[in-house]
Amino acid sequence: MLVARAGWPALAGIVLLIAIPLMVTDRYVLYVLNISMIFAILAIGQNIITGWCGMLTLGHAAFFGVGAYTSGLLAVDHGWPFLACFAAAGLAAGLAGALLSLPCLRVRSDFLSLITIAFAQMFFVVVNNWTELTRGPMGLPRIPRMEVFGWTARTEAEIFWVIGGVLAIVMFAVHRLVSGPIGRAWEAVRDDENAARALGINVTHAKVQAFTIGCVLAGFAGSLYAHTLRIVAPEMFFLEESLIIMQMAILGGLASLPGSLLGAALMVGIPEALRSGNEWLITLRPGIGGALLLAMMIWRPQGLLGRLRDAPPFLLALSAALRGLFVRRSRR
Amino acid sequence: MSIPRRLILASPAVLAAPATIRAQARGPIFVALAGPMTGGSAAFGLNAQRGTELAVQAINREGGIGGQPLQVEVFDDRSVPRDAAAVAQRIARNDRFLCVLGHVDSSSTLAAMPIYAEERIPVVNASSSNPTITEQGWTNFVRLTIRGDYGAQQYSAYAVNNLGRRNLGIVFANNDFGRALRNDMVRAAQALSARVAGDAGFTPNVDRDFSAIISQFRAAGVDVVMLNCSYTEGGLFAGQMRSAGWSVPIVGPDTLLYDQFLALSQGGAEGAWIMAAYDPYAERPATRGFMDTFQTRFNTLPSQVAVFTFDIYHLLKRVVEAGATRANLIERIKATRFEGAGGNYSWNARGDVVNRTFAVINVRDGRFTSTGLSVNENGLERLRG
Amino acid sequence: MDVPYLTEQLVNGLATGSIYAVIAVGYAMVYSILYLINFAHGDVIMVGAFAALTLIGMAFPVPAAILAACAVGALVALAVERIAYRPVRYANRVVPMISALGAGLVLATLAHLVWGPEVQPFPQLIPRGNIEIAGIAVPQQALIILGLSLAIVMFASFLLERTRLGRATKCVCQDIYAAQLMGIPVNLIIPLVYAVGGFLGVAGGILFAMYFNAVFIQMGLLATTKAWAAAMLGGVGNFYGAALGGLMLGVAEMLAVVTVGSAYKDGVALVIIVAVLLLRPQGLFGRRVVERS
Amino acid sequence: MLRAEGVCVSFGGVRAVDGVSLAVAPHGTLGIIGPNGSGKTTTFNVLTGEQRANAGRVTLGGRDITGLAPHRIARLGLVRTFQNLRLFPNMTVLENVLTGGHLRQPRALWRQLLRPPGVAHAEAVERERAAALLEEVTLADRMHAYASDLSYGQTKRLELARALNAEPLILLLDEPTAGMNDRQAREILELVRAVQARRQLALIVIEHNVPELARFVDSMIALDAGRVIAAGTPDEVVRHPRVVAAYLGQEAA
Repeated sequence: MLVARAGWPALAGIVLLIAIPLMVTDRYVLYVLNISMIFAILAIGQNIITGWCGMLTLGHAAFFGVGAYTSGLLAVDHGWPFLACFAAAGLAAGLAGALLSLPCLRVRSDFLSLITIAFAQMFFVVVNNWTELTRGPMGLPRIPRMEVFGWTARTEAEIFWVIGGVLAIVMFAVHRLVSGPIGRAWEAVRDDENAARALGINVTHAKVQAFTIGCVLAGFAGSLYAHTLRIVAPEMFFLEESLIIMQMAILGGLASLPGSLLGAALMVGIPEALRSGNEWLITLRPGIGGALLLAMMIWRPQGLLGRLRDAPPFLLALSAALRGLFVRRSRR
Repeated sequence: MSIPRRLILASPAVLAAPATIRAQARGPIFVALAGPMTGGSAAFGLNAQRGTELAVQAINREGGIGGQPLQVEVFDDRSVPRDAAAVAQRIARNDRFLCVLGHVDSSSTLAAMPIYAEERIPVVNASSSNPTITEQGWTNFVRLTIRGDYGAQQYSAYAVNNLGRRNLGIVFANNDFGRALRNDMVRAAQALSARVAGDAGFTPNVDRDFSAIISQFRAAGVDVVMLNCSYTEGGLFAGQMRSAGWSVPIVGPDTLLYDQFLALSQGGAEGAWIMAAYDPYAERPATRGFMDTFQTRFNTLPSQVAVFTFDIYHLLKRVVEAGATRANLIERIKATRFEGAGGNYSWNARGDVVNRTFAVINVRDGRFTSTGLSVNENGLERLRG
Repeated sequence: MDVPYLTEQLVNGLATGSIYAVIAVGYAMVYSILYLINFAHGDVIMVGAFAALTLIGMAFPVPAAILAACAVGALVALAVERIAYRPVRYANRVVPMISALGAGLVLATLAHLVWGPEVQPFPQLIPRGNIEIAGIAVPQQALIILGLSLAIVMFASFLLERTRLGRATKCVCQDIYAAQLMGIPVNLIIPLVYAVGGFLGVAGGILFAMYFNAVFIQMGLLATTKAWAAAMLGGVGNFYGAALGGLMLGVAEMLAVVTVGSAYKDGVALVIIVAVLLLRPQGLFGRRVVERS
Repeated sequence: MLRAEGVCVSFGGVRAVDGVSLAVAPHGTLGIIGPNGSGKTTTFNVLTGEQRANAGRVTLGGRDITGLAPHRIARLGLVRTFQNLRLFPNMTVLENVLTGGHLRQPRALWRQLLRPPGVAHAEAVERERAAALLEEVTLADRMHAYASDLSYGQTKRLELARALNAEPLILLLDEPTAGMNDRQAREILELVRAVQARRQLALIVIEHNVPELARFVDSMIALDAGRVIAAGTPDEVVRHPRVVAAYLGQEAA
């Protein structure tokens, strides 16, 4: 059914998803791909909030953490199966997002930036200090592997199939949302709240909805992360991670699904490529990232793959390839 | 301490053996060194690299390990757990490494260990003190540093038994390191029948205003301040105590044993007691030799990471020359008693060092001085079951 | 609890709060032009504080070094305005927030390259010790810092209220479009506001460094969040409000330490502010603003 | 059908709107004229709920809508355009129009995710409908351009199409010809008239081009300093001495 609806690009995507781990045998490369895919889910979540709905959140890593801790604790302390943990992680992060955004978005949307920073800080303090529940700074080790209907993902290739499967479903679902009335309402709110209101769009509802969905995706990513690294610790979800996630969404392209994919691949891949390379470049990394954000905002606020029409040709080609893999009628 | 960048650049990713022994028939023995070489914790990685540099030079000058030159490859995990797992995957790609020396911080070690355990790669650790690590049942792990919970007991015992204080004021960096020490310290205080009169955490790297904590401690009748944090905040705390005109003894771990602690305190650190996992001023030839070489070469105090890293290479030389292989390396190490620059080491079955005591260092006339005192452990036996 | 202890804590809270107030006043001016969090502001302050350290280290006389450092702050703020804000002044609101964040990261990395990653001790410019007032011992440094900060805030408000330029600036901060209609050279005033914001910010940053004996890279993040919170608490477009907001934030943090413990200090302060803003979005002393969309 | 009675709005002591009453019948057309700052747009804002009135009430088909949230009023069929253009610049022309039809489409999350045949069909129908509307306002060839890339005249037509796609019972146009030359203005008003005739909707128009407006609407009110100074047929209002005075006064100033 999936194939019938989405046509050959989805089929090609599925074939690639199955084939990549069979062709790439280097476990390290596969691991890097797996982490990139987890961050791609995070970047898509951030992108829904920032790119499609125009809100700045600076605490995405905290929702990532809510998902990771929910999943890890349910698995370790209560022996829940992975799929249940995964669902609960999305639910918990989404609930946190809804509860946070509902009161503040009624008031003014730049409060959201503050409130997400506050939440991130409180999240860190709570997981670090509530030792009885989270084991605090010791971290939560021994999280079981991902397991689906009795089949356990043991090798990096098998983990790739699970994470890649989730990413494909996420992209498919988000594409459906943003190409229909819901996505248009988000974009309308982003571009002009008053005009959106005058057309009958409930602005607060649209914002809370976008924020909550972004947080649900972060929760899912958190669950995958916890069961891939098999440990969670408080400092894995600190402010720096939030900044990296935001950079992924912006670099790839705001309001662009292939963009988030590219952004995550670049932001995870480049530091890996530089790992044993030039130390200067690594020290300069935050500054380079910052300069990139600045330059993008001035010259190309739509990101590498955003608003494709006016992108340089080589990016057009690249994006056409990426887009062909995952979505049929992406608009930008 | 600002890291001299030139040195990082000059130290190559592969610390190769000198040319004189390259002609040997058998290939080199590879060791993987993993830790934060860049980022906010790069100072630790730098110390590990310095310890490595001195050890590799010394060992290869004397003909390597059993005739084979020692060669170290450096892997950077930036102290980020997901990077640590990536490093582990990279190390696990091939089986040429005798063992992994790392990682530095506990979370990174915890994230990387499942991968090493699966591939049966031996891990010899210099500095991850989180008690959880040796309680996971991993058989490929051994460490040289003292467990954090044991450390917290020792610091408390020194404050209560040696200094005769009864009202502890516990300050902790609210991160994995400080929080864990604080939790164990509260338990230890109970066993020692001392009172936790003050208990205050702060956000490391951000919070630098300790005036409210200091006033609170003073009003609560705190008579000894237990600093569980890095030398940066420790130094500032001591300085602000002095600013507030309050002086009670300070007791802290060897994360304070840096010149920067003295500089930042601007005199406030005078009289502070530091419990070091090794004694840099011990009158033992191994220690003296190491200290002299290190200070001539780098013009600074070696940290615990540097000393233990240095010792690990010599430990490897010893057990490998006695016939250990990658398969039984950890087993052999656990069965060894070893004397190095950082003192005497022996291990229990879990891979923790045993029978090590802390060296008591005192700040006198603006300098660290070894006292030769030892911690009076009265009351701690209640915590060991 | 006893009176001397509470007095001592109150002085601590007020001293810290008065530093927040100095930073918040400059921040509030910039904020009233943008109506957005200015993520680069704190890093400007951090660079200025490091500049002060370097200049004092080069044996400049202390007052001259501090003034020069404040001027450096003003220049850096001007550069940030020119590079990160002006090109995107009319773009979607999320754009200038991100560009400023980028500029802040660049400044932090540059400072890292120049001054290294470590915390640097800042010379003790104010004598330590206690003063006894009405039988209560109060830290001398805290009192002097409090006095200096209040003097700076008063001076700034004098400039704003009593000089032509100050009044023009106030107009621009209240309503750019109305000011333009009234013939005020808005494009001159806006950079000026940034410069003043940077100047005052560095002054606050140096007080901070003197009080806590240190300068460090993360000062930037600290200053941004505290100043933003103080300015919002006090009320947008109201400089006395921002100053009062700073003092109140300092006292609130002190109360958090005294009651629930210092580990929760930052969190508690933020929660208080969020609660206040949900009930009274314009801040305690502010006027209502219409959100720019 | 839409009726406002005694609406007052004051901004910090200044009465921007002072006891304005107006009414428009189903399929009726009402013009609002008045000098700059006379409170025309503020009156609009009260009708659409963007501005809270200090006094007075607004009813739509007998139902009190005073103080309802703007999106609720819009859902009741009161749709407006803006004096200063308010398109969605980063969306395409087609998407702008589709957004106007937002309320007709199923918006439940699960339905959009699963897209049962009905939902997919609704989207297809909406796209055809939007394309037809663009044809009507002669923008079909710019369908996939970004709104920010349109010329001024085109943006005005797009805003009209977007508002029409919301299927208003009453359409409020705030200076639809502002900034246009006479020929363009006439074209737009022709278009509006054609649209109104075809759809039988009620219309309220704020306009400075009084002669054109007078030919176009069946009743008119004139505002000055927040008060209604004249109301009635276009002829009556245009000739009313106070209206003449107000306009002359404005020109003199």
